[in-house]
Amino acid sequence: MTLLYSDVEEELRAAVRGLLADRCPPAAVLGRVESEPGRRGLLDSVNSVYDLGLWKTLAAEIGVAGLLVPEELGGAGAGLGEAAVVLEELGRAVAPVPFLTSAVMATRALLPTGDPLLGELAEGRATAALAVSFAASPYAPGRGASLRLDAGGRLSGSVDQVASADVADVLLVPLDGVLYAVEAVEGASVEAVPSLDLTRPVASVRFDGAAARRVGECDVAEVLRLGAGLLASEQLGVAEWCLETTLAYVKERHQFARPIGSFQAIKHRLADLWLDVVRARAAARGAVADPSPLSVAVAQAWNAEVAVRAAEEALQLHGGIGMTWEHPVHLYLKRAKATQIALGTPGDHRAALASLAGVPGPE
Amino acid sequence: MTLLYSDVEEELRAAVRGLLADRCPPAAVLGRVESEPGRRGLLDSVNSVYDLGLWKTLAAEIGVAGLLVPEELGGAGAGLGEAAVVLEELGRAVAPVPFLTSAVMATRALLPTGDPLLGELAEGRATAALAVSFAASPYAPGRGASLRLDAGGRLSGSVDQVASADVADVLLVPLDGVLYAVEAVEGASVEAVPSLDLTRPVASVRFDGAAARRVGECDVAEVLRLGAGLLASEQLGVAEWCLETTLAYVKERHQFARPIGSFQAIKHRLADLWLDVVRARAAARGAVADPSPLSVAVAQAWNAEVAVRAAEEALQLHGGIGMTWEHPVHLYLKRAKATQIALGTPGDHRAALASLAGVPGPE
Amino acid sequence: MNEAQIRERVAAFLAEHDPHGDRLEFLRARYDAGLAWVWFPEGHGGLGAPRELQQVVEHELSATPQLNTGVQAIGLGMAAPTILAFGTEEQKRRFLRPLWTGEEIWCQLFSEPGAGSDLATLGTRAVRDGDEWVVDGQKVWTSGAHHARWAILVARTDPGVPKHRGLTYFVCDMHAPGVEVRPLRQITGEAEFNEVFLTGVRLPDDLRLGEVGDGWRVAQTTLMNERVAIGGAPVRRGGGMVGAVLDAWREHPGLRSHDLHERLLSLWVEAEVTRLSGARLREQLAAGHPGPEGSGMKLSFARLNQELSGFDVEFRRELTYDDWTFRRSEDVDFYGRGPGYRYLRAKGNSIEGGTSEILRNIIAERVLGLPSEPRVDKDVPWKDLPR
Amino acid sequence: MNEAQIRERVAAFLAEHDPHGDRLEFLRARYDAGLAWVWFPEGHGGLGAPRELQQVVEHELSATPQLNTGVQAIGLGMAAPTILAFGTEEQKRRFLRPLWTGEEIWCQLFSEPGAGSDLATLGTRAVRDGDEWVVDGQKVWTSGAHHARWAILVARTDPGVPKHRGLTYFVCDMHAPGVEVRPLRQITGEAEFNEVFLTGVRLPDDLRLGEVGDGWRVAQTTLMNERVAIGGAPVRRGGGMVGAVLDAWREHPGLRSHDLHERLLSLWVEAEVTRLSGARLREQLAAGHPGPEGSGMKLSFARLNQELSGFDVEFRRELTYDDWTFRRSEDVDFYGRGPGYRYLRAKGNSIEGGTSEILRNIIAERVLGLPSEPRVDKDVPWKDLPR
Repeated sequence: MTLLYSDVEEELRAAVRGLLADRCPPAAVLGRVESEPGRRGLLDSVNSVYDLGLWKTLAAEIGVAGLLVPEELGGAGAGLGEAAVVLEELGRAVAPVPFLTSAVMATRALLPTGDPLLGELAEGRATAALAVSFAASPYAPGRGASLRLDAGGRLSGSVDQVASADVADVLLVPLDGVLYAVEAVEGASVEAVPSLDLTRPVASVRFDGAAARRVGECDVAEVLRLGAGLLASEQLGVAEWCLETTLAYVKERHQFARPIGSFQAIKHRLADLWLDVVRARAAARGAVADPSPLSVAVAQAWNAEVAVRAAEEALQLHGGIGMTWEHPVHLYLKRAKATQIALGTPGDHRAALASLAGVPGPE
Repeated sequence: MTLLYSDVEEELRAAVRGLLADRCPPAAVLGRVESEPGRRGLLDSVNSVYDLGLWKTLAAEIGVAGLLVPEELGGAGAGLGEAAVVLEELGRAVAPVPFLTSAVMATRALLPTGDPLLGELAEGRATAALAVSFAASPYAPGRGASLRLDAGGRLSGSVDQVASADVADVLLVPLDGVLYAVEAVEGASVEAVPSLDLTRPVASVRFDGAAARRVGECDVAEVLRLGAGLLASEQLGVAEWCLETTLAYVKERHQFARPIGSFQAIKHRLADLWLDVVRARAAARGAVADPSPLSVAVAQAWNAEVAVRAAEEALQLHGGIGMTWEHPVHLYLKRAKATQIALGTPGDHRAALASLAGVPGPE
Repeated sequence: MNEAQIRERVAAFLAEHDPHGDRLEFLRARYDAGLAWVWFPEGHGGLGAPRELQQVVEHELSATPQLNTGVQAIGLGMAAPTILAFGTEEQKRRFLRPLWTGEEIWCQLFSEPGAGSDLATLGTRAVRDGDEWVVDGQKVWTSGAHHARWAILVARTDPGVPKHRGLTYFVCDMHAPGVEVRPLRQITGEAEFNEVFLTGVRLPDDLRLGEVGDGWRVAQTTLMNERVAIGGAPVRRGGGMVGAVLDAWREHPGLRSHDLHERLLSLWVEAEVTRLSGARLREQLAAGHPGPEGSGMKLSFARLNQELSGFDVEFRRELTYDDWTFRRSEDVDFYGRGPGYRYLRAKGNSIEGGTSEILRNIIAERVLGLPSEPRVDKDVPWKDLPR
Repeated sequence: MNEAQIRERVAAFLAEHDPHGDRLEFLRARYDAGLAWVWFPEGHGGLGAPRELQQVVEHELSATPQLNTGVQAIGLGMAAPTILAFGTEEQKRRFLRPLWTGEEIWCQLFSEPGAGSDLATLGTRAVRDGDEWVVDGQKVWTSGAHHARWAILVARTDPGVPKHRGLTYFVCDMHAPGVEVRPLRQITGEAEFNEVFLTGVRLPDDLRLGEVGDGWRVAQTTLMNERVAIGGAPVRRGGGMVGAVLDAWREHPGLRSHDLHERLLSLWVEAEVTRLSGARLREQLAAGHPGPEGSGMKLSFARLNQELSGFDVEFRRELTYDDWTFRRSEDVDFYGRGPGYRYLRAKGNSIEGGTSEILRNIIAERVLGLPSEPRVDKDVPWKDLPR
């Protein structure tokens, strides 16, 4: 077990960072979020905030879509560490691509089934979303969902706040321990709703007797736990961008004829924030090296808070400019706040530690 | 209802402060706490940390002992506001006198009974202690006590952590809604124990068939609530001393050829602390103006924390000198930390607010 | 003048003017009767009476036409006291009456992109040209600029002296050529503020308020009045932002957890002691002993609003937002919108009207008497300052 | 030299020296065999080998007589690396061997009542008198001074130059006339430290370490080694201070509440991520890439120790204390004493070895590259500084 980055991971990071710097700078992301979300059906992703062009490039040129898929199924057969590094970089860029939802969570749900769809996902030819609320957690996997299967194997009901559903070619629906795939437009609707996180909007998914293919068995809590563990790396990336951008700003911005970064109160706050980020890095790597329920709960409990704190400090220390739409810091604040809720709040993860770490509650 | 100090209260404050400045400066208090506590019986207060000489003067010259006793029973017939102001000043001086225990809590327990002992307490001729753990609270008044009355009206059992018991002439023992007075040495023992709070030590009280006089009925939870509400004023006094002493120190102490109080990180911390103390003052006065369960819980929940924070910040900002026995800041830290536990922790008081303020918990 | 006399005046005024008639006519008459702001001098909407008597007037006239305190806020709260203190008789006569009646709306041209916390370093230039001043520069965070007839403006008239000394205060004609107002979109999606570009704007010298070079001192009057206004409003126990959270909390028992409950109880306590401090502060003011506690109220409310609104979003587990539409809004509407909006908008509370960092400096130096930091800009001409 | 070779050396040494014989003789032999600190040069207890091989030696010799790392801490951790870096051959020969074997105990004479965070402003004077230096002044926070044979001492040799430039580093003979050691009682009741008064203490010039006026640079070596030592020790998950609290927590279910439970869970998380950071830092060091994270470990542990020990006292509702007896103690014994002691003693964690404020300055400037504050003492002779 190591908490360091491997050379392979660092190379992957450099490749992803380079591509994102080129294709996904903050101004480009801001431009995308100007468009209004609208009501639409499955497979109509023209107006989405998600940048599917970028996603195709990430999948085709760097192969990020297949990282978690074994080579024999058409993937790269890489480990969690590689996926985590990609998420750090995507977090740093608040890149609107469905990596976490399709290449991590949907892929992980499919893996035990060996379904051929895995190959398509791995190559980026198709994108899938798990039809689970992004506000669900390993401890409450059914939150926000109300689904039933009729005798003819058709699916009805709804799931709220599904991340990346509006760009999914396939919806993967876990129900009573079984995973179903919904590929048809008929009987399924996906309605994007105005989302707090502009760069990873959520949608309402409704089925009305949709044809559902039984894919295999699915432990959805485990899938959400894996997602939560890796989300800690994305949160680390968000926090790092906020800290670094703020450091650059306070070195540059002068008030009272001094860089504001020379004022001791600012310096001490940034030192404390740095220390939080240092520990977020250790926590994220801990959840990669040992993806146990305990490590995941620790990483989420810590990193979700650090990402929010970093974004809030970034906004405050940018002063008025931080309150403007034209500065990208709000994209990070919204991402951070949304991921505080996603896949379990810090409080949910701390509550889980009561038994995982042997800190029992009042009797 | 007013949250301001009256002229009468300000005059009382000036008198108490003047006397304490003269008779009870920090160096004198430090001198008293050098002595070791020992095992001894009731009425042997020679070696106590409590300054009974000072207490007699406060009672005789300023009349603080009888503030809460009606004039017809030999007291001053003053209100809670006057008692609160005395406690602010006693807190500022960490004065080792039994005002809170004898003139507030024991006196308040006796008041409904009209017992003649009230007159003695009011004049300072006698001192009483309520035989209740100082760690008890309005919500758990029996904590730390194990008492029984035998058929012949004799008392047996023990109470832990009783404040000021070692200088009490009379122990007032609440048991099953009735108040008993234990005045005899026989069958009662008071053993002072090393206490975290050097200036208000606690003692273990044991009865072994002690003669107990039935005084009247007693709602001990209400007595503890009154004590808790007024303790918030003592905590305010502790916090004020810590803030003011620290301000004076950081203006004086030079490092890097500047007063350390000119460094912005220090300034901002002290500004925040000041704001906490400002609110502690409002909370203390709120509990005086409206001594309801809600106001008392608010004042204790806030002021207990502010006193500890102020003392901890005072120590830290004094640097090494703050860690030495010879500087009085530790007396305040110990007092603050002990009063965080006394008469209900902040957590106890917040828990009470769930119903008092209509903030229900999880179902 | 005492309370009884004021009541008589109001009664006499009401006997002569019908509050159900024309609104504007009524307000003009009220101004002329000295019942606009009784502590202002006679002839300028007042009676030279003690300020606390104003509440008597407000009480007696509460059923009559009222001012629009939202859109008139800057005029009433900031421009008027400054004009009163520094304006000429002619300026007072010209500006105060339509300002008070709302016939003319005011805005504030102080902050600039490069001059926020350090307002005195502002760079908008005003150059004298005969009887006129020619103004060039960019202002920001101007609310109501698109409605405003006039603005209070601080500009640099002498770059060759240290920054506080080269400023002059003007009334800016918002209808003058060269004034361009652009909405400024915020992180909430809406545009509550504006940027104002001033390009060769010509202002006659009689729009100058106070002496040339005395602008910093004049601006202090404006800013003092601003900070008193923010965070000074009374709230009832459990009201304000904590009330919004409590409503949701009581409505959704299934979303509660022990973690959230303990945090909410702590925030409730903080909100309550802050409310008590505000009540105590108002008592002190009423008793004629304003305490230094006022400096801290805005700081406390900013923190509370931010903590509570962040808690609210987390508690509801809402990943959605009510409306991102880009629109102009006149007011902060905390309670008419969703929790996401409140969370984002509250972030501005620790920036607008003096950042929390600046307020801590002010408390530390002016209230606690802590020494100032070494100043590197004290005696340096503005034009030579590093930026 | 590689791991296998080191193992061979140790085996050869053990073949010749009986670890069950005389302890001191064994340690002296180990020093002479270069197995004291393998990265030191040959002849001075080492083999000039890579530092990470030391752990191999320690492992192989773990069943043999060990050093007293408590009372020898300053000698081993601070004096030795400084002597190695700046001492003459003669000084290394004279001091290092008895330092390592523990025959001679060392203490540190750096801090003064007037020079804590700003150590460079210290005022203890050393005046040259022929081949000797005469030292006068007062030092404070000296642990182990009453056992010490030698001290590392920084004194001012030139008050006429700026503060960093007028210092010189000495080895002080603690047996010399004029050295007086007084115990310094702490808030815990005990005296873990001392004050040391130096009155006309005469030190021969060959006790000087480094050049005259170069004392600040020499002292940096010492201080760097101190901060690495504090807070760098590995802890197991749920160990250290959090372990002490957890033991009590598990033992007293009746004292638990939801408030305390939520706070303890948060502290547990913080302790765990801090532990992981320490583990990651040690991995980086082992891989030859020491990261800047080290600067933060002491800061984190100080905060955690303080929060946890304060929590512990509150949880137990204990108003008593284990023992206020005034006594000398050699070591911090966090876990052998009561929660009250731990609470009070932990307050020192954010002061000793660099206050948390100074550490934040260091992180901000050296790790984050933030600009320093305006310095008012940079070019001023020490004697003219305000104090």
